[in-house]
Amino acid sequence: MPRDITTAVLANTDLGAGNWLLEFGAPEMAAGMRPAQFFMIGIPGSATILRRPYSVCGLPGTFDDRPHGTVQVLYKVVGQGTRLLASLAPGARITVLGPLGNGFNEPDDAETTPVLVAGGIGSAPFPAWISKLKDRFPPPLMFYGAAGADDLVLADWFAERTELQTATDDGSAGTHGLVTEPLSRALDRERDRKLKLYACGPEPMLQAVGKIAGERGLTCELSLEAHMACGFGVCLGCVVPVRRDGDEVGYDRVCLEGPVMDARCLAW
Amino acid sequence: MPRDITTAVLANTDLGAGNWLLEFGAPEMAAGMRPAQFFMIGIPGSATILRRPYSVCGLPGTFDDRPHGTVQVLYKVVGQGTRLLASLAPGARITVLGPLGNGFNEPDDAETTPVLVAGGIGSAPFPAWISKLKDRFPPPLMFYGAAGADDLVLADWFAERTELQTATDDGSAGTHGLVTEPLSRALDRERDRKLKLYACGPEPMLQAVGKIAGERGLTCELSLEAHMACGFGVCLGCVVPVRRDGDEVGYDRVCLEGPVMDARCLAW
Amino acid sequence: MSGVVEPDLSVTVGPLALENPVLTASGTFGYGLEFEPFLKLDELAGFVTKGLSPRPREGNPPPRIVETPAGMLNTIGLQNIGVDAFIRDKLPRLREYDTAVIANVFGETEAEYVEVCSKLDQAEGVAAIELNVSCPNTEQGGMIFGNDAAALHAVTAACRKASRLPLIVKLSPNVTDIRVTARAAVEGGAEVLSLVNTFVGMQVDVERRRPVLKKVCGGLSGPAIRPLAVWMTWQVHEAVDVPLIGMGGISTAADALEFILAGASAVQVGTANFVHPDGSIRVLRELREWLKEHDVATLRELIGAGHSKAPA
Amino acid sequence: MSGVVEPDLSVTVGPLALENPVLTASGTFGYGLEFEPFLKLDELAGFVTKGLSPRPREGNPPPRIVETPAGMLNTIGLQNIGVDAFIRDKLPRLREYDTAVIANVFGETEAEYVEVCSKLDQAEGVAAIELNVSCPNTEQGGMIFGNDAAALHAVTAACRKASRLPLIVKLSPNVTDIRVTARAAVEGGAEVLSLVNTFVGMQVDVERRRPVLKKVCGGLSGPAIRPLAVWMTWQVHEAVDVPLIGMGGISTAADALEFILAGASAVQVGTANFVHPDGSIRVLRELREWLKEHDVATLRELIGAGHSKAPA
Ligand SMILES: Cc1cc2nc3c(=O)[nH]c(=O)nc-3n(C[C@H](O)[C@H](O)[C@H](O)COP(=O)(O)OP(=O)(O)OC[C@H]3O[C@@H](n4cnc5c(N)ncnc54)[C@H](O)[C@@H]3O)c2cc1C
Ligand SMILES: Cc1cc2nc3c(=O)[nH]c(=O)nc-3n(C[C@H](O)[C@H](O)[C@H](O)COP(=O)(O)OP(=O)(O)OC[C@H]3O[C@@H](n4cnc5c(N)ncnc54)[C@H](O)[C@@H]3O)c2cc1C
Ligand SMILES: Cc1cc2nc3c(=O)[nH]c(=O)nc-3n(C[C@H](O)[C@H](O)[C@H](O)COP(=O)(O)O)c2cc1C
Ligand SMILES: Cc1cc2nc3c(=O)[nH]c(=O)nc-3n(C[C@H](O)[C@H](O)[C@H](O)COP(=O)(O)O)c2cc1C
Ligand code: FES
Ligand code: FES
Repeated sequence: MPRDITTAVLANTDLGAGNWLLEFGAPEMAAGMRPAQFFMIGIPGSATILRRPYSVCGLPGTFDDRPHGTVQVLYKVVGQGTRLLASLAPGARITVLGPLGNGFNEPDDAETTPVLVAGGIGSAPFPAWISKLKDRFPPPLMFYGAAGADDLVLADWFAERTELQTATDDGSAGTHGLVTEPLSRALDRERDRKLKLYACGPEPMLQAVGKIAGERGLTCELSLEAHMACGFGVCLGCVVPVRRDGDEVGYDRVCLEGPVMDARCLAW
Repeated sequence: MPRDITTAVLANTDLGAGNWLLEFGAPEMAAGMRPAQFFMIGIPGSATILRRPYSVCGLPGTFDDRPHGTVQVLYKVVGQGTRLLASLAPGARITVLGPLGNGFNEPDDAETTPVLVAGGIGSAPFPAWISKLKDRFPPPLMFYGAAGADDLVLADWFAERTELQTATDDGSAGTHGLVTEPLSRALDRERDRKLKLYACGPEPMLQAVGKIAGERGLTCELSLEAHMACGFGVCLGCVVPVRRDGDEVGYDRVCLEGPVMDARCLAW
Repeated sequence: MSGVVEPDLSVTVGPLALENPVLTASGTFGYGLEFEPFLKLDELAGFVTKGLSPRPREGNPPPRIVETPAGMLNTIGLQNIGVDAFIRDKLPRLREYDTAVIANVFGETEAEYVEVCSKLDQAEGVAAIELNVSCPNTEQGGMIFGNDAAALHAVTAACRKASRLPLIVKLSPNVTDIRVTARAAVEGGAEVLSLVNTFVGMQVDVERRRPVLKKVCGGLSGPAIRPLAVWMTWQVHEAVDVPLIGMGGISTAADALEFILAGASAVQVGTANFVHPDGSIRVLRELREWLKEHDVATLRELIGAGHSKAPA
Repeated sequence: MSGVVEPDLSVTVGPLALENPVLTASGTFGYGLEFEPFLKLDELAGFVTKGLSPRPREGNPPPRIVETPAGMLNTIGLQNIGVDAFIRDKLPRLREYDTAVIANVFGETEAEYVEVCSKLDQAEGVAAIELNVSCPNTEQGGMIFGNDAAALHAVTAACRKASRLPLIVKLSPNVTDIRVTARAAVEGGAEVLSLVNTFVGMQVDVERRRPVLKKVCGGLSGPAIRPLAVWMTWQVHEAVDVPLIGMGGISTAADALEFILAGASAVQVGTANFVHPDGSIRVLRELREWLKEHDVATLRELIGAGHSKAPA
């Protein structure tokens, strides 16, 4: 059951290259929140009236140095709303609605290795997800692509907890090129293992990852983005075309039926 | 020549009862700024797009405990713009356009006693004005009315520097009733002194003060308020009806021909 | 020192008696049930459903929405479950609540409007019908029903005959003189007018050099349009004798009171439901507080009171 | 890795050749000289004067303005010094600047429009005339010139005859279909259309229970109206063949580019001049930067480019 709270920013940390980590206290909201679920965050009195959707990045326990009951949001400045968010100092009031959406689903059995694919700020939901999977599934393989080395935020954190491979558009870190290249190679190499894919990032990347998974018969959960007004299913603004039973194409709401969708269902 | 700067809030102090003191650094703007001139202050990224007019309350030297080169604005929360201003923490960015308007004019000769009349937050321009008049004219008489004792902001400061009489609507401090009552009585008592009136406050008070001065043949400068969009004379939004030569009625701009106007010129 | 203990918020909107003047606007409140986690539906005077058509509609391809200064554009394309599914799946659950269910209706032809109205007439638990006339009339080459006085008169009269339910016509603001269409709707049989629907607008994605919305243009709602909507309410109040329901950018009691003082007997909260799921209830509670603080015994005395020439 | 050293910002707007596409809007820039303390008039492509009438006007009683969400309402009432004083007192000083002086003209009758246009025709230093047709026509019972295609055609044709100066007609947005009035203005002889003027709106002072503005309603401007103004520009671009000047809520380069991509050859900055006195120059400088960053050699290639069906 989502709650709508007004709370104070506890920390808002510049991670460089326009990436920020926001922290606020929301113990009740955090209890039972699933990785890849999201919040709608608003800034009262600001030039934006609609809230913006942000995945939960850290739940209590994800980042062990953070105060108890706090949650973290990892975000990138791309427009007015994120710019205003980045301008907030500790103590500033924000409105938070959550938890929203469905969240990632665990692999069906304990032998399945989770394969995580992140593009840029699409890495946001993975810290909470990695913490949740920890010790119950084989250590994840992670493929993390970004524009340049600066954009590989939290790469050290991921490297400690996953088998991480990075890729950058400019070659400043990891493979030079798209993250889907090391991903395809690895999937071909790991044919004997049971794998399940989880991806979050820009739409073209998600389409490519879905295709790669489909070609190999692998289950693949994509965490989608969409313009949202409400975040809780009533404005019908955030839809994506999906294939219903019988291949008819309809629209599902990213905020309610998603943001996590099975790649096979999308009619992109 | 007005300047348009973006600067940081240095201090924003709650004085109680919705009254606040804002401080920012503006040494070049302050140099040559006259009491009762004003700033247009904006809050970028906020829900308000137009700036709001505020008188200069403290110029360098007015409040001797304040850092060099800083100016102070005394304001009351009455609507969205002032509410947003009160929410700013030190470090927040504001835009400041100033100095604007004409300012108070000194008495013609050194024997004239300045008589200051303030209603509520209309006390704002007087600290800078009192400091400027200091030692060059007889100590001012000051009449300060407000809704209640809490609204008599800076009363102690004024009491040390003027012959202060207060009045409150609820009788919680000073005379019970309108400030114009002790004012009229004092003017009648002081018939032998040369006096010049300066008033700032709500419109009904200014009208009454203008009338009181007129009846006694005293010069009276009123610092007016008006809704403003630009503050520098181009939107024509802030006009008041004035009597031109020949008693024809026209409109003058509070922001450019004012905010200080001779009470006799107003065609209210 | 207020003498008012509990102000009387009830209003009569033509044939509708409402406990208070706060409704929610079509397309911003789903079929009501979606809001069960966030508020007590009983607390609201009523709500207006998403627009209902004869058959289900999938709506427009995305992107469908974008934020604009103090507003948002939408081109949902009237996605809805259809009137039959509404009557079958939603109404039974809604009947459990003590709240007025107002069915918003639209069609591409006059016959479609009539079809939906007739079906609603037979259903139990519908308090009134609101005609959404901001739809392109496919029989008339896409002309908007609500932007043409003659077409509006005709579709109103046809719907008037098709059901005994109280009939609200929701005016389009995209007209030169809203008094003309207001009069046409009243002459056609509207017992109540609601206003306004969204204003047509667009945003260009400068980086991609094309419209943000897939369908190019959409409807503007939110605080940005409030001054325009209040003015239209003010004008229509002077032009017709039926009660009005005002809307456009309401998110506080003061916003609602602007419409009420301009002549609206009730208001609808739209986009503000997206900002806070209980946005409508916030308006209602603030309104009650406002009346107490201002010692106003009955809200009804404020309806149209802004027009009085007496100096305040 | 931009190849563009200095992008070419020049545009041709019908008979007007401008160094760049940034003008300022009537009523927001006085007679230009007021801005001398804040910017170099030469840097602007040009500006539009406050609306000029045959004789000076004192305008409306205050309050004349109020802020609204992302906008403002004004009812200045066309206060101006009159065409004679403009020609006598302002033009000589303005001739010292290398900037296009566009005279905004209005009247209460067709004859008044013609009178002002004829006088400007004789004056030296006027680059073009812009007709403000959002004024009530006193001969026709207060009907707004610009909201009626026939009246608009007539007043345009009359002004066309009265002067040889390039003629811009500024469209009112308060119409059902702006393409209709756009065509009427072009047929009447407009060489350029500018759009839009303000939208009619009002605000109620809830505490005082009466309109905030003394004259009840006023014109809405600012970012709030941008989506509506861009859509009108987009539509008119598809409806007529004359060049357009777009405006409504422009305060950044991105805002200006929305209008340009929608089909405007130049833009006017209005309300943003009140927010920063050099608001227009900020738009211009940002625009130059944007073109450099995006490797666009000439701004002209962006005019109307949002309409292209090619996927970006
Ligand atoms: C379920 C979900 C979870 C998300 N989680 C995160 C997160 O953890 N961290 C993060 O940085 N971002 C996340 N996003 C994206 C984030 O919501 C957008 O970056 C943000 O809304 C942009 O707001 P803005 O005002 O700064 O940008 P705008 O000025 O609104 O737009 C800037 C650019 O971003 C695009 N954009 C705007 N809104 C969205 C949106 N909702 N989805 C996709 N693109 C958009 C615009 O088309 C434009 O290109 C998430 C989005 C969704 C739907
Ligand atoms: C030259 C000048 C100097 C001023 N100096 C000060 C000062 O030093 N300290 C201070 O607290 N205030 C001062 N004011 C008044 C101050 O500008 C307003 O209180 C402020 O603009 C209100 O903004 P808001 O958004 O909070 O209120 P709004 O929501 O805009 O309005 C709230 C109430 O204030 C009224 N109001 C709004 N703007 C003005 C205005 N410009 N003038 C008068 N009433 C207005 C409205 O009608 C309404 O009743 C001054 C005004 C002028 C013209
Ligand atoms: C996402 C969205 C969907 C809407 N759908 C409908 C609809 O189906 N039928 C209708 O009559 N109005 C619809 N509207 C218009 C609203 O009911 C209302 O008239 C408008 O939004 C103005 O009110 P607001 O500013 O409070 O949102 C919709 C508005 C929005 C924002
Ligand atoms: C205070 C004010 C006065 C105006 N006066 C005029 C005028 O005299 N003539 C005219 O054609 N338009 C006038 N306008 C309209 C503007 O020129 C412009 O069309 C409108 O404000 C939209 O642009 P903006 O949103 O950038 O302000 C005025 C606008 C404002 C805000
Ligand atoms: S964001 Fe409103 S339905 Fe999904
Ligand atoms: S505030 Fe614009 S002219 Fe005075």
